[in-house]
Amino acid sequence: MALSYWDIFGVWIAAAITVWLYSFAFKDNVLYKFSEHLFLGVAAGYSFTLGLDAISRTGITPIVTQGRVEYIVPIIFGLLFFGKYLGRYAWIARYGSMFVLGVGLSIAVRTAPEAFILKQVAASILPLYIPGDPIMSITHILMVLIIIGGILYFVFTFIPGGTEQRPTTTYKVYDILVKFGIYGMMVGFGALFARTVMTRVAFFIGRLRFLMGPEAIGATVVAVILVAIAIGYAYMQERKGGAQAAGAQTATSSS
Amino acid sequence: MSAAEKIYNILSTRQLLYVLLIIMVLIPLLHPFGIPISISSRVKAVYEYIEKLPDHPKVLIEIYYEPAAATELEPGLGAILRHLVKKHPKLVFVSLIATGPIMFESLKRYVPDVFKQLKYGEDYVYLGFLTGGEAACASLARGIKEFVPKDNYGNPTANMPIFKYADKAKDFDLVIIVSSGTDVFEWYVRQWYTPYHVPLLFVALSVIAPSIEPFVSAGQAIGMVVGQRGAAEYELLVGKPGSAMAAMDAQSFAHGLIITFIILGNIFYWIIRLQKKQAPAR
Amino acid sequence: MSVVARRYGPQAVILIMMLFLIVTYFFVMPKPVMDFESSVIKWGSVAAGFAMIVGAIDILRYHIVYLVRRTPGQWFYSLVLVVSLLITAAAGTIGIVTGVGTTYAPFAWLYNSIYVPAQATIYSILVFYIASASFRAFRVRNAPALLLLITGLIVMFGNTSLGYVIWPGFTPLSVWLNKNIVAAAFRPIIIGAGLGIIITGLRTILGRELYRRE
Amino acid sequence: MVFVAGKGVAFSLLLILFVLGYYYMKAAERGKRYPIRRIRAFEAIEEAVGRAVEMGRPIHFTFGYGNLYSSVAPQYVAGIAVLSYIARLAGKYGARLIATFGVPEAIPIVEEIVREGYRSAGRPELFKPEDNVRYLTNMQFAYASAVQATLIRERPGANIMVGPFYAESLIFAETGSWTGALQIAGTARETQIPFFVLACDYVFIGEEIFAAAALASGDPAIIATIRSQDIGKLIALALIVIGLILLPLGVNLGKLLFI
Repeated sequence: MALSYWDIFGVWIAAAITVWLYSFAFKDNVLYKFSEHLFLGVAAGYSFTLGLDAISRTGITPIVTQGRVEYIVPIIFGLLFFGKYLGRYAWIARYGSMFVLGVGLSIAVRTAPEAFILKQVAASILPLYIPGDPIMSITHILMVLIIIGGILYFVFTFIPGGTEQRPTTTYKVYDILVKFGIYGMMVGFGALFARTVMTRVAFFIGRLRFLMGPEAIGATVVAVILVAIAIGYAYMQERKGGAQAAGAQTATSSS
Repeated sequence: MSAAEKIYNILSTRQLLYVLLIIMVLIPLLHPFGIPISISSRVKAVYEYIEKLPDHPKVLIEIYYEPAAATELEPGLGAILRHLVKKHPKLVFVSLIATGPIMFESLKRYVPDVFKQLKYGEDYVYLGFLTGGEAACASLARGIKEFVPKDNYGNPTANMPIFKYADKAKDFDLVIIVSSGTDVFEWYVRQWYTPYHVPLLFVALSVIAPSIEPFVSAGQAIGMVVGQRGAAEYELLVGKPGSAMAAMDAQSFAHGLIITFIILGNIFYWIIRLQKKQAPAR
Repeated sequence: MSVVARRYGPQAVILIMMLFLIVTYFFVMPKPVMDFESSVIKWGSVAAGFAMIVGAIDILRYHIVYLVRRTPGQWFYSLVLVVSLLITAAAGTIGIVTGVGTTYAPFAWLYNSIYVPAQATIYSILVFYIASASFRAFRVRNAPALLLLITGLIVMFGNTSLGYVIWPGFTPLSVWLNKNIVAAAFRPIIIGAGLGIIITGLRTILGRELYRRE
Repeated sequence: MVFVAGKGVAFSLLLILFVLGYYYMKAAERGKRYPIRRIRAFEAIEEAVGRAVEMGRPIHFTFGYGNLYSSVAPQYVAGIAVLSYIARLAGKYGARLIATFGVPEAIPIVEEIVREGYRSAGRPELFKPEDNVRYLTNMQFAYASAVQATLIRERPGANIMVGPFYAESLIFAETGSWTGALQIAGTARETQIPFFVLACDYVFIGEEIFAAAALASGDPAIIATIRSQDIGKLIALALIVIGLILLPLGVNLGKLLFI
């Protein structure tokens, strides 16, 4: 399969952007800044296209093909977003925001009792004693303690002994349960954090494979050399700027 | 500054850690070591299921992912295809997601050996991206030729030999759903499994696995191959350790490096802390 | 009049939508109402489509200022951004108008050569950040932090073949943790979040959350 | 009217919470006050703003990715409330605030909130829309790449992040830490909480962002609604305990909740 010049150019650009965007982790430099702005430009243009597509496909098409005139409503509210350019009347753009927010809030509020609360409550009702399976029994007891403790941790206004936390018996029980909740959450956070390492490494492997592929390797080498120079230059600039640090800060503040 | 503090400061230089990380991932990719992995009963079950399929199995393959997810999903699908191709299958590829066509081309580059053995239109076909989500999924089950008059490349499907064998849901022996989302699994359960009892096989991202687990437990799918790990196991079973297997080594090295840094960081942190505690006494 | 239009108007919009969407969700409704409801759900993304266009214009305006002022150290990058934005938007618009959509060749080229690799790269740059964050954050300062470290290590070992070589028990232990303890730990957080969502919704429809200081 | 199958209890719960929230709001307007436990991350905000001003550095705020037309909208609202508080503090201390975001439909609200914050603190002249409010783009990782660059180039003294965060959470938290900014973050998207807990100085865990939003208003009537969230938790707790007691007796309360 012969590659066209555009295909080859595309691979070179893709490889260069990949290397240059990674370079930020080491130090901000001109090639990162270039790639970043190129990416932002394309992304904003893409977002513009998606917006247009949403309007035409989800908004106008139902009106034209199915006669669903109600879709005129979001189009009117959507047009109000342009109100922000009207100076004194810029506030009419708020109607657009609040209209969109109305949909999101409603979806969230109406599903919250079931999905966020009742389902979680139901899943927390676990058999504490399972005949013949001591490990599972202990697991369930531990889980229930963590859940109850966690819920108590999030209680803001009902605190045994008041906010001064007097050492009453109720307070002691509350305190022990809350500790279960906190420690349980710590275990959860540690496990979840560690679990994502694998996916992150997997994605990185994907990018490395692309960079090392036969089509891209040439571009990769060139991009790496260029970025090494750019980072070296950035360090030099920083050392120079270090002497006049105070001045440098105001200079960068507009970028 | 004490020696411990100096070492601690060197360890804290993030650039050092990043360079080491790149090296640790690159080395095993260039030169896989093949650190042994255990093969889970779940992947083995999938392998055995495919092994038991009759000759010339008819398989529908749903390609439902975007470029970022390819690293995790392509190896699994690739290994399964390498296994399937030994049985001279009839493969119908389809995508209910817009990024499908890009991913299908990428798949062809990923397992060229598989596609070399298959003839387009006769042994395999790619229908391209179909709009309509679950409704399209249901229409496919009722007859592909009729629902999709033209394939991804604009060829008319009416006279394609493959559809003599694989057209309606009941013709198929297996549906493989390769996805980075959760919805599409449910579509196939509702539209292909429930009415026609076509066996389903899931190839999924590791983050998705918990949410599709119930379908497998309930027997609505014959099994699942999850993430790079599952793919690596399947590659081993097929006897062709590939990119997922190499990735497992890279994963081990990267994890090992991070763990080492965490432990070293703690050791020096405590040395410094204890030194500081003693300092005022002196 | 002005206060009504500026303050109570947007409030009324939210109130009406929320009442309608809540009632149709919980109560059995005739089919035409449900059809209408499903279009209301889509309204948000249609209106947001206009906002995406306004957003692109805002970005453009923001960078054209740098360009016109020739801001040192920035104007060149702004030029890159403005040009790439305009080209992408033009290619996308042509694609949509002519009906070929995102398969329009120049658009597909921009998407595949710039957008896709860039977003995959920024996503995967996390591999570096997660490494340096691990180094800094898994520091044992107190008892909860020790617990955090131990679970982190168990799960990292359990994930890889290296862990399997060291001790085969890491994998089942990490599965046990993830399946049970993690699930339990996040349950109170989810319940709390649900309650927070409901009360935030209430505050908003009562006009107490946004724009109250006028 | 007939309930949709399985949604009766859910609706009752929603109704109870709405009524309670309204009740406590009215009670607070009549002068009733409820003690509330400390939320350290919230108290840290003012400290962080003051510290940034002392260092002569700006304050950075961002919401995370998401949108206003899906179920993460309430978290965005909480973020807006916190931002409004920070803008008022910025006005009070004469600080430079940089709010970056990636949700175009929020542009009118965010601009308004920040302007209003400076204005109500009596410093309207400090508000510069092009500097203080920066909409970056709504494509997730383009937004993330711009935010990480903003953090490094502007070197904020405080980096505050409240809203619905996705994979970008750690990108921001980590790059923010390089600049030595005091970092305060919170989200109710539970999968991202661990990254904030591990990489930031102060964290709002889940629900605390909504409590913080109420506290940020400084309005006793709004703060009082937190009380109704607490009653909700007590209801959940009671249901779990009753369920646990009934389970050995052969009654599965978990199933009864979905009638």
